[in-house]
Amino acid sequence: MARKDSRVVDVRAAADAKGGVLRDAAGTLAGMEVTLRNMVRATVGREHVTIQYPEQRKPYSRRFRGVHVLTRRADGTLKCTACYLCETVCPAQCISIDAQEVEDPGIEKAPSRYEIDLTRCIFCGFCVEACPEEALIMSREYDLVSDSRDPQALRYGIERLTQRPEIAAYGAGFRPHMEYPLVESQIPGQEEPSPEETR
Amino acid sequence: MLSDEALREIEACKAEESRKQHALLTALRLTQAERRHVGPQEVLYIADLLDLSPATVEGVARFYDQITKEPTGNRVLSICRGISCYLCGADGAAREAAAALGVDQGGSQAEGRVTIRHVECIGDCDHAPAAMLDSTFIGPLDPASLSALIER
Amino acid sequence: MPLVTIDGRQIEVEQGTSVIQAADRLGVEIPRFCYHPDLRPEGNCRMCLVEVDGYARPVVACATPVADGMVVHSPHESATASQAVNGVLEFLLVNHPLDCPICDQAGECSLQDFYMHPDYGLHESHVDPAEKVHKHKRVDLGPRIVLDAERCVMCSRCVRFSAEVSGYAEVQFVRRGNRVELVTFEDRALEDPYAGNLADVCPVGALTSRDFRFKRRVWHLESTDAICAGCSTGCNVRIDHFKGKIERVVPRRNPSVNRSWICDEGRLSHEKAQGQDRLLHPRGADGGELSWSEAIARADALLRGGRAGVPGRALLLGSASATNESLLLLRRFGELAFTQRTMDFRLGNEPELVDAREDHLLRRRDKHPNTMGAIHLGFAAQEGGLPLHVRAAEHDAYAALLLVYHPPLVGDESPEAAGALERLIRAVPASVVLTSHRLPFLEAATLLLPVAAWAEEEGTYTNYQGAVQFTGQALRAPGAARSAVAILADLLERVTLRRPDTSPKTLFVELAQAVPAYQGLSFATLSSRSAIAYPPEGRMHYGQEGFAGR
Amino acid sequence: MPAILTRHTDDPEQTELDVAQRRGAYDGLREALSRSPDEVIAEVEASGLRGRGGAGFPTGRKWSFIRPVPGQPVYLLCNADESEPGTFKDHYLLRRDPHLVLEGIAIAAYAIRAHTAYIYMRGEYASLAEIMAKAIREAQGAGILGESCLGSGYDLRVSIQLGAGAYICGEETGLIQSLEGKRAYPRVRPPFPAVHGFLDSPTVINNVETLANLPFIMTEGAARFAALGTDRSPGTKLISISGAVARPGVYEVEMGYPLLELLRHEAGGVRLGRRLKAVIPGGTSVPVLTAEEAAPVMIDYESMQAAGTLLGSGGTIVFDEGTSMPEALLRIAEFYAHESCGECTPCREGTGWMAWVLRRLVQGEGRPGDLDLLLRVGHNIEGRTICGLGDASVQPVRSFIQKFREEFEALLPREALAAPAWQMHGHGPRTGRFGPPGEEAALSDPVEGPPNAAL
Repeated sequence: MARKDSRVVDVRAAADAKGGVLRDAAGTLAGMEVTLRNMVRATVGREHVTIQYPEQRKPYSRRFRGVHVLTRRADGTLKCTACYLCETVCPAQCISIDAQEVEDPGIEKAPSRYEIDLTRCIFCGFCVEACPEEALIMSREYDLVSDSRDPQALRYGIERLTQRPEIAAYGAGFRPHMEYPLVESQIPGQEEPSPEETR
Repeated sequence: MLSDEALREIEACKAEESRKQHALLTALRLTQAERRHVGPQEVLYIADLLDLSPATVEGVARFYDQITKEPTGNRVLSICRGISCYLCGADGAAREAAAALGVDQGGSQAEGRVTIRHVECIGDCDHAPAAMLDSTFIGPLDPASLSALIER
Repeated sequence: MPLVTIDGRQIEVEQGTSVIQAADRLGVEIPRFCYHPDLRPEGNCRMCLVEVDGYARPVVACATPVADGMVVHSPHESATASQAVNGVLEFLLVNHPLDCPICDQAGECSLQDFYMHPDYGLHESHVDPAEKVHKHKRVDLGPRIVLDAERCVMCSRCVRFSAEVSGYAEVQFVRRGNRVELVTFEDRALEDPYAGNLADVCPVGALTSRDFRFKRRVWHLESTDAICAGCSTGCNVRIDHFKGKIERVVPRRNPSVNRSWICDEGRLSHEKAQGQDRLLHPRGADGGELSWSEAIARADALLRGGRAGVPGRALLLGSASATNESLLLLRRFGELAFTQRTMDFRLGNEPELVDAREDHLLRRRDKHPNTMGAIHLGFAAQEGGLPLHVRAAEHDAYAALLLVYHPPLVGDESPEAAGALERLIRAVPASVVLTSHRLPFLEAATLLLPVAAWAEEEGTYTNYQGAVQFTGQALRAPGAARSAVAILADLLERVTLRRPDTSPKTLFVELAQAVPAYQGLSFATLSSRSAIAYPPEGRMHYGQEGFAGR
Repeated sequence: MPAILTRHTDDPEQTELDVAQRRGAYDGLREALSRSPDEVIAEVEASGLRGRGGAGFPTGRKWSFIRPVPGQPVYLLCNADESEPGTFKDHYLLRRDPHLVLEGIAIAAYAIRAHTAYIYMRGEYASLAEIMAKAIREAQGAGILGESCLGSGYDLRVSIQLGAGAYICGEETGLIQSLEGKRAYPRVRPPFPAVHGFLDSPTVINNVETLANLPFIMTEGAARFAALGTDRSPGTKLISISGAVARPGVYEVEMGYPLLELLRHEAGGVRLGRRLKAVIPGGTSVPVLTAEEAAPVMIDYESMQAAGTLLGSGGTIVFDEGTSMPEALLRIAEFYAHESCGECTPCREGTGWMAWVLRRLVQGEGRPGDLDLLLRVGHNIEGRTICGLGDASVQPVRSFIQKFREEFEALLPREALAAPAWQMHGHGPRTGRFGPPGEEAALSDPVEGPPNAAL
């Protein structure tokens, strides 16, 4: 989809140019420019500006910072080595990790618990930028809802962060480093969604 | 573990100076000579003999090239790979020697008989390519006569 | 005394001082790996290279003694030195595995810190990770230490500690050149009772602590300065804790007490102090839990029985593991509440043991941190000792007992002392016991009051030398447990109708007045970073020798 | 040519005490014992004798640093750990004239008031140690050594310590450590061995050849010794010639003798009549000379220095025109990487790194900037190590690359000559704070950009 034009409107300058009642009206109209334009598009041009969410969804950029994904190695083990950099950098302090020793001497360390409290997460993506191994990336999943009042419901653990059936519909998101191509086994359902499916 | 003669020599070395550790290098040399290696058992034995920790003995033993952790053959053929010997074709001579003795390049042995070691300059450069059979200088290395030399 | 100039700042130092020591005193930071203030300088890491006017080449600051008029330029201001140090740092990283994400040292690693330093770090790498020399990784050296030989920078601090300080000489280098590798003989586990220090002296992640392994990133830890309560040496330690849990205890340097070391028993004593068997609520003889107001009221009532004025009617047993401040309040309570009282703290022969060595380095046979403080406060003024009190109690000499008890953090209470305490409690009709732990031999007490354990209250301990040292509070006491000072203040309030000021500062002023040996000490000097104050010379009662480790 | 050290070495019977004594062995010791130790030191200082182990430090001066401490012994250590590649002069002396060396040891020990002397011989010289041990037994039996040497009342015990294969033991403090039974890690100076040496006692370490000069100085006088050679390099020098030479061997020449003259006339010129390409005049630890550079060079400390190299141990290694200099350098670099003791950082990591880079260069896998990398690594080693091995390892690398650079460049893949290193193997200068180059581009293009192309 095309990028929308954005433009800064200097309301005061526009108003000063007109003066009087017209000045006030011009100010109001300038503020409503976007609304009015879309109104014209919808009524005169018969163009739908809104979509029927959730039946319809908009595709988002590949740099979209949605719900996190913990990636895996080819052998299915968690790529995360519990270095705590994400927990350290997280400004919302919503990540908490416990580490444990693993047998594989080439790995040594892995998380025994890895939790992101998505009710606190501000989706800034710092955690993903801090990750030295692309063990944590983001998806394009944005409609994060729960039908329960349980505070744990949106507290995702290892299981939930690795098993991501939703990814099929959204695709993978923010990955600033790109040093490793993702393979299918790493994230289930990371295949690219077609535009038709998502609309 | 060691012969009485070696033990006497170590004792004498120990007695020379106030610190027993002074005798460590001698003890390692004699052990290598008699046992053909200084493995864990030997390290423990020497540590006990000189009142040192096994780690101390191990650290010193693994510093020196002539002290080996694995047993050497009954005879050790040291082939010099110093620059002077290199200039005089030591690489080729070493290959031929290994082939003549049926020993792998680089130190393994045939039936525990001979071990070939490639060593840094042994200070016999005027007989390049230099070599030693045990502690005898036999340069210039003549692969053809090696077997006979070893038999002797 | 030679006058030396470092980075334009001058300092006069004693003959024989090294350049790095002079720089440390001036606060000029000189990077180093092998130099350690309590080990003999070896000069092998070459990281402390500095430029000295008149010298053709950079010299190592750690092994170069200052000479009068010497002008030194650190890498902060000298391009020559900076380039030299940068080169050395690059060499150190040539074969380093760069596995910081899984390395416990990360965050307190000299390699990281120096690499990030703009004055001599931040070089570009010219090495392929695939080309590095590989060595042993994750070698278990017993219950204390894990070795990763690839991370080692061969500074030999551990080798020197093991050979020179603890004397066990269990770690050593083998091989030569860039194949040099740190090992123990045949990967044997360390037997050294001071092995934990190997991880402390290691400036990188080659030797890391098994207890602390993967527990927590160090930058998440909070730190509290404290004094080890494992024995009468009073080693200075730093408690690193996270969310109310002690993650590790590491030594804090004090050249006159423990230098830079602590023993492994002391290092792990927090596990026992904060263990599972803590007493969490005040408890009556019937086993029922009490609120604190009920408990204090009941304690007051029980102890009133001992106030009748009959000779020897009350026995107050302090603890050699209690702080001076709590002992001071206990003594004041005894003096104000009872016209006739016996005060003691001895469970065995602590006064004789207090400066008896257990080994050549730090450990002492008296496993209490404050025996000397209890002696100074006059708790063992009379002939006595526990067996005597038991016999007296069994002849109905005491109507009431107030006991403060902390179990020893190293080892278990002696069976004799435990048995005697149990007999004593059973023999005295009214017994109020302040204890941090639930212990079978205290169960018979009429009233059990939960008291804070080590690291849960602040105060001072007086070590075997007579050094008064401040220990901080790292954690909140669990459950309803309170500090001994707070409990004793409540009891005092019942007697004097005025609650005493229990701020550490006030208490210490009173302490310094109450104990002749402490006159001249002030809380200001005590609570400073060094956290130690010696009584003025000639006032020490025991342990005049000072530190004389090997 | 005048001979001091090799006067009797042609006779195999010279190893026998009575034969040697008939030729004047131990006359120098007798002379020394008749004077005071300080007089002996003065005589040696007057002779201008300089250490023959490589550094060329005046021997008499070295002795005068010894300040005996009451109750503490003084030690003389004879450095017979001749391990410098291309050097075998001590080998020659120890085999051919052990009593000459022994006499020198006794004179030096007397001068510094030492009653114990050790001969530290490299492990490979075990067969020479037997010859030396026999010489010691004979001398002791004859009352020359041991209690009251030659009836003078001066006691001297001489012992042999064999090494076990480590070049670094030839370094003074490494030798001391080895003799103490430790890993031969050189010690940082100060303190110097003259103050804190073997077992923390004052110690002098002298090379075999240095000591062998002493009997001559004692019998013939300092003036006669000083008359030989040049003003600042008096005496003679043993030169061991090896490599691509017709008659390799040990030659004694007067200091100031032309290097190529010795090579051409005494040693028979380059092997197989080939042309001379280069020569290392003092063991591998000194810079190499091209044939042109070597032409005017004399065998003495000053002339060598003027030519940009050093006399070193006098181990002269000859390279003929057929030699591949990169391959030869690799061999030398591998030697230092193998022999670096691993104590201090620059040498431990640097020698191995240089050998590594040279190896890939010789194997045709060189990378752009490798030659500069080698020079830079060398620069970072030099002058920053505890002992001289680090500096020594740099000399050949630098001089070979400087003087034969085109040979090294010919080994580099063609494209490698131009491109900066990091472009070749995918890592290098980071352009931003967040990752490798190219990432900014990805970040600045929000929607159309290809960042997830890898998906």
